[in-house]
Amino acid sequence: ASLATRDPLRWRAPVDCVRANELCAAESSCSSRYRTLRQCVAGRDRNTMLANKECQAALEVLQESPLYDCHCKRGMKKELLCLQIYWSIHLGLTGGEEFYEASPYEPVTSRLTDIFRLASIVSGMDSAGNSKSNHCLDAAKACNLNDNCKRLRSTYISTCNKGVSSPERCNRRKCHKALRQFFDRVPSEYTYRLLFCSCKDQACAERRRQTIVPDCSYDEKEQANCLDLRNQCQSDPLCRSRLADFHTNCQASFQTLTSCPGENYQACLGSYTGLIGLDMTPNYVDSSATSFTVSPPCSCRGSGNMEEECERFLRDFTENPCLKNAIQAFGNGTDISFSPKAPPLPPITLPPKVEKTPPLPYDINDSNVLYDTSMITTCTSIQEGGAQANKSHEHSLCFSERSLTTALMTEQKTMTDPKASGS
Amino acid sequence: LYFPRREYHENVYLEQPGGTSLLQIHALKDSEDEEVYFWLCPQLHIPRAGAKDNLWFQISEKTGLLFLNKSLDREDFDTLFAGNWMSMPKLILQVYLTSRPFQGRECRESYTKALVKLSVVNATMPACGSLMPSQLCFADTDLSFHIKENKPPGTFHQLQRFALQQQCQNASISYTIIADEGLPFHYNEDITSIRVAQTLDREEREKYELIAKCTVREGSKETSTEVPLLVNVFDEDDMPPFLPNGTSTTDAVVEFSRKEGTVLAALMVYDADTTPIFPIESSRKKYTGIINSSDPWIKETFRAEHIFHEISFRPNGSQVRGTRHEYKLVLNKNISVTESRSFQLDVIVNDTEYQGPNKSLTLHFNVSVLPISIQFSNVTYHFTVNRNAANFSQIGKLCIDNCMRFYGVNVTYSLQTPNVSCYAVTIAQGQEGKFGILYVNNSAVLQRHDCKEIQYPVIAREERSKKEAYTLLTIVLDGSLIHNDDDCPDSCAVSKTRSECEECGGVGVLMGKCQWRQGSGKGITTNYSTCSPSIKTCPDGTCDAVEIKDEKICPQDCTRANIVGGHQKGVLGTGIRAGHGVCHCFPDISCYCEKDDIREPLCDDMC
Amino acid sequence: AKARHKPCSLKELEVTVSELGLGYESDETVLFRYCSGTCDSAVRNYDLSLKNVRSMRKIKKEKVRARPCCRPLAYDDDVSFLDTGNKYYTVNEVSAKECGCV
Amino acid sequence: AKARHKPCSLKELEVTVSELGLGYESDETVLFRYCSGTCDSAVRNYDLSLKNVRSMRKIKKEKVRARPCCRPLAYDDDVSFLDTGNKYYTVNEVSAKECGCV
Repeated sequence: ASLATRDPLRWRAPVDCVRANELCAAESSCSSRYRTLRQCVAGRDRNTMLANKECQAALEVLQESPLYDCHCKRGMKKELLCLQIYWSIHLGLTGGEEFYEASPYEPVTSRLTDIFRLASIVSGMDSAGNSKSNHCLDAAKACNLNDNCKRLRSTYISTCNKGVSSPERCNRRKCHKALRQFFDRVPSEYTYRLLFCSCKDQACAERRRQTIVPDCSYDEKEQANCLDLRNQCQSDPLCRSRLADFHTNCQASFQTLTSCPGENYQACLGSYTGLIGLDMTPNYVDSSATSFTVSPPCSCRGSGNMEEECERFLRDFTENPCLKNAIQAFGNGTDISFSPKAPPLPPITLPPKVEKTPPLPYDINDSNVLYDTSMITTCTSIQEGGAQANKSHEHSLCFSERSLTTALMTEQKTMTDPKASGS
Repeated sequence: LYFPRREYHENVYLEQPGGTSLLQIHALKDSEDEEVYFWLCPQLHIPRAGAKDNLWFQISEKTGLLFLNKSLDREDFDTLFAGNWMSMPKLILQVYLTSRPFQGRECRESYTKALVKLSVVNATMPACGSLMPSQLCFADTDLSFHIKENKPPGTFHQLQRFALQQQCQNASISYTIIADEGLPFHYNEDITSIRVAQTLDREEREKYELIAKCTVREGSKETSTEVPLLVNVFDEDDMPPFLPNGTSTTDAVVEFSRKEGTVLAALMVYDADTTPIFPIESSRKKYTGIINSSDPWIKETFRAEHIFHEISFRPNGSQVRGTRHEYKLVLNKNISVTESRSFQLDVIVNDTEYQGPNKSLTLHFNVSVLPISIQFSNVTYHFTVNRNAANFSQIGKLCIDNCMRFYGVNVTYSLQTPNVSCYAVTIAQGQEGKFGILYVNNSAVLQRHDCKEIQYPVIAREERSKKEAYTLLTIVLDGSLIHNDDDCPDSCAVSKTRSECEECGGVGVLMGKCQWRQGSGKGITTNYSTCSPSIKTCPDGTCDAVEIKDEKICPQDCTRANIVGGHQKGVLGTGIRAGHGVCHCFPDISCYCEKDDIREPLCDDMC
Repeated sequence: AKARHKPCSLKELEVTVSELGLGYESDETVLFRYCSGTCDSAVRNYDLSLKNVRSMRKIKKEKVRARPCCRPLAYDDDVSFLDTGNKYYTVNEVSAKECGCV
Repeated sequence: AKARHKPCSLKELEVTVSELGLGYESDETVLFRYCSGTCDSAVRNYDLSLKNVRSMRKIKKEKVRARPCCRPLAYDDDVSFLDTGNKYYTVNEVSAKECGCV
């Protein structure tokens, strides 16, 4: 049957984009439309091009083809080709206006519970045995005792450590590649323990910060601007995909208990580690024992009039309750799963005070449903006998999920426009 | 004309009647006399589905009120979002601004535009009772706006939500704005609009934080909701460059460092405007720095380098971003030692985007290029060499005046024919052509009794100018010959103990015997114990011009072989910068650093 | 009865890097594999001959070995670790991977 | 000065078959090559570590060797001879062909 008539059985089953491209290439109408779309997207003024009839027609046909909702898998064969195909069609579908792009990777459905459980067993065992135990040191031990983990860890350390103390800097490209190989090829039960171990003292926190050999893979004499770095990342299909995946899986969502979409810590931790070894490599930026902050290697200095957009991007890392909860939950060995035997809920980190715009008010589908807000709703039941404004009310505060701790500043007062009120 | 926001958000429900107002969009003027016309791009955009013709939405050309001109029913929904698996379908409208009525233009990327993101709820408008009070109040939780400085006042937002509030007539909804005293904003309670009441100056204040409070009264119940309302002031290049403390002049002296790339001096220029790093290309061109000279030699020999950083100014308490521009005068090529001149070099700094007066200023560098003399301070140099000195033993250094301070000045040292046919010593060129290292290259000659005192004429020649300096080198041989055991290794570094070390000679020894350096310190330390031909030069962390000739001389500085035991390699990846206990080497094979405190016998069989 | 030794084989031990005694200070634990045991079953005519020739004083003041040694035939991959000064080190040929009598 | 041993290398000696001490009686002379010398320059981190781990008594009652041995890496071809009883014999792996530190 021609592509146009959608046969749900043959086409709707999502295939990866490499396979989808092959299927499309085998179909003359699909392959020609796909070529047209690529020309439409390549043009300088993409919007105008996408609005012209031929481009629209091409899009319509391609929506019937397997290319429409094809995805990719982390670590699949030809992952990069898959991602390139995804973005070639995706740019046509979104018009390229999105602050958050949809992840090209298939949604992570597997829960991490067993990894969390392993972390809890170990952290439980350790803390029972020795309250001063250093979980990050235990993680290094676990890795050193596993041949594969030890080998790949030693590979990236020796690659990243070369020439670090000498005038000619280390080779960051090789270091990043070795880091990517480590996180791609070593099971997450080892890599997560090294990266997300929980700490009670500064030495442990510094060891955790050193995990990715930041001298070579992260630190920079002159920090880049985050928008510049994002621009650079989005010009590389792999980095763009991993950033989109991070935004999809770690986007703070106020409709969930854990602040993570689908209550899935694993998906968030997975996409966080997916960024390591790319331009947007994140790392801990402090080694304080009690709290931690992670950030990409950039700041918002020099953003000019785009400072707001830059800070919004940076807060996705530095003040992201979903990411923070996911890391804490793994570190403490607890995970949310709604099966009856679920362990006690982890301490939820309330998102930051609301003076700053909430880090991620919208999830990827921008379903800006009102109550998913960062506002505070105080309901006061006025005493009988009519509403006396500003009289003492019997307050029955009903907080929505988030609370705004806005202390009304003394000299603040309500403001009205004298001209407007007809005076 | 510009929009105070990049994006607007609102919900749309099925079956909302045509004519329903959805959203009020505002525009702000760049100049008072501008006319404002709004128009919608004929296509709407559906994420993951592409562009579609817009049949449902219209905007009032004059007022900017976005409304439904045709109800969106179930069938429309299905055609728009066929097979779209998004949890909350969304469509994006592009609103454009022009100062002349709309003449059927295409939606071009370059026009001033704002996006309206409408979440299409796959249901009819909910009954009032089912709505939370907060839903009635705000469509958008991200109430942040930007207002350009130096622009006329104007209304930039309207708080009320049209569709829902039209539906819920029995709920009384009122808004107030809570803000500090004396802010340049006015709020019209009747139509819930907020105005910037005066021209803003970003260099005075660039952020304003207000709170929008909404109170919903339904019968006896009253609920209030507060959301932050943030205003960012956009910068315009309206400030000229200025000098921080008025200094536009500094001295720039060229003397010993005559190498291309040498930074001679730097001057700072400030600008109260911001200079965005991103995108880097356009921002770097914003400020120029041109050497103002017609002299080809000056233009060829010097260049002005410019880097900039964001800094903070603090006008009356609030923090405002500005820029510090640093202009460095840099040598663009190596300068001859003979060059000598003084002149004032001006660099014209220009803020290309600033339109007002004083958009450029001049920096003055008082440049003085001093000549360097190529001369030896001593007429003669005198060295005593022990007759037991081995080949490659370093006798001393020859250095013309100030040679260690030279950069970009290459001096070659050479020994001429000596007064007697005793050719025992030669010279190697030191690091970066600064000095010469005298060393023994024929130790057999040292043992000849006819060679007692050898004089060499020495020439030091500066490569570029060919200027030369002369001196006389006298080598006096002394000391009685001592014998070394045949069993002794060629390299001192092989020995692992003081006794082994001091009983043998080796390549590079000065007095016939190796020297033991007793280290100290725990763990891996730069002060490790080792056997050396001459502690003065080995190990010193540098694989120098003589040591590099043969790894047997000083593997501790030069080895590239495998190092066993606790160690740190040298800075350039050669030698042993730090070691554990005693370090010894088998040149070109391997080196070892180990603590030798395990007294236990090394039993071959059972322990 | 005299303790009988097992034939040459690979053994393993968990030790901290500091305990390796190479001079590095680190609490990281690594797997140290070593060769242990006898090589009685690997003696050759060469060994018997060398023992005899030596006992006849035909070889003097020379370091010779007239019995096979139980030694590593291959070494594990490099080991990397973070020391107490937060500096990374990589050390090669610390742990044996395969043993044999040579 | 204390005798410094030469690095491990191949040495050779002319001996009669009887002098090999394998029990054969024959006056035929054969070339006996053997390995002699020190292996100081072949010490590895393994050896230093094993020495330290052993000195910390983490290894007890085990036959371990914490220094490389100078041993044959390959053996010469077989040797054949006529003994005093006019009987031919062939003996293998008597003489070393190549030496190394292991």
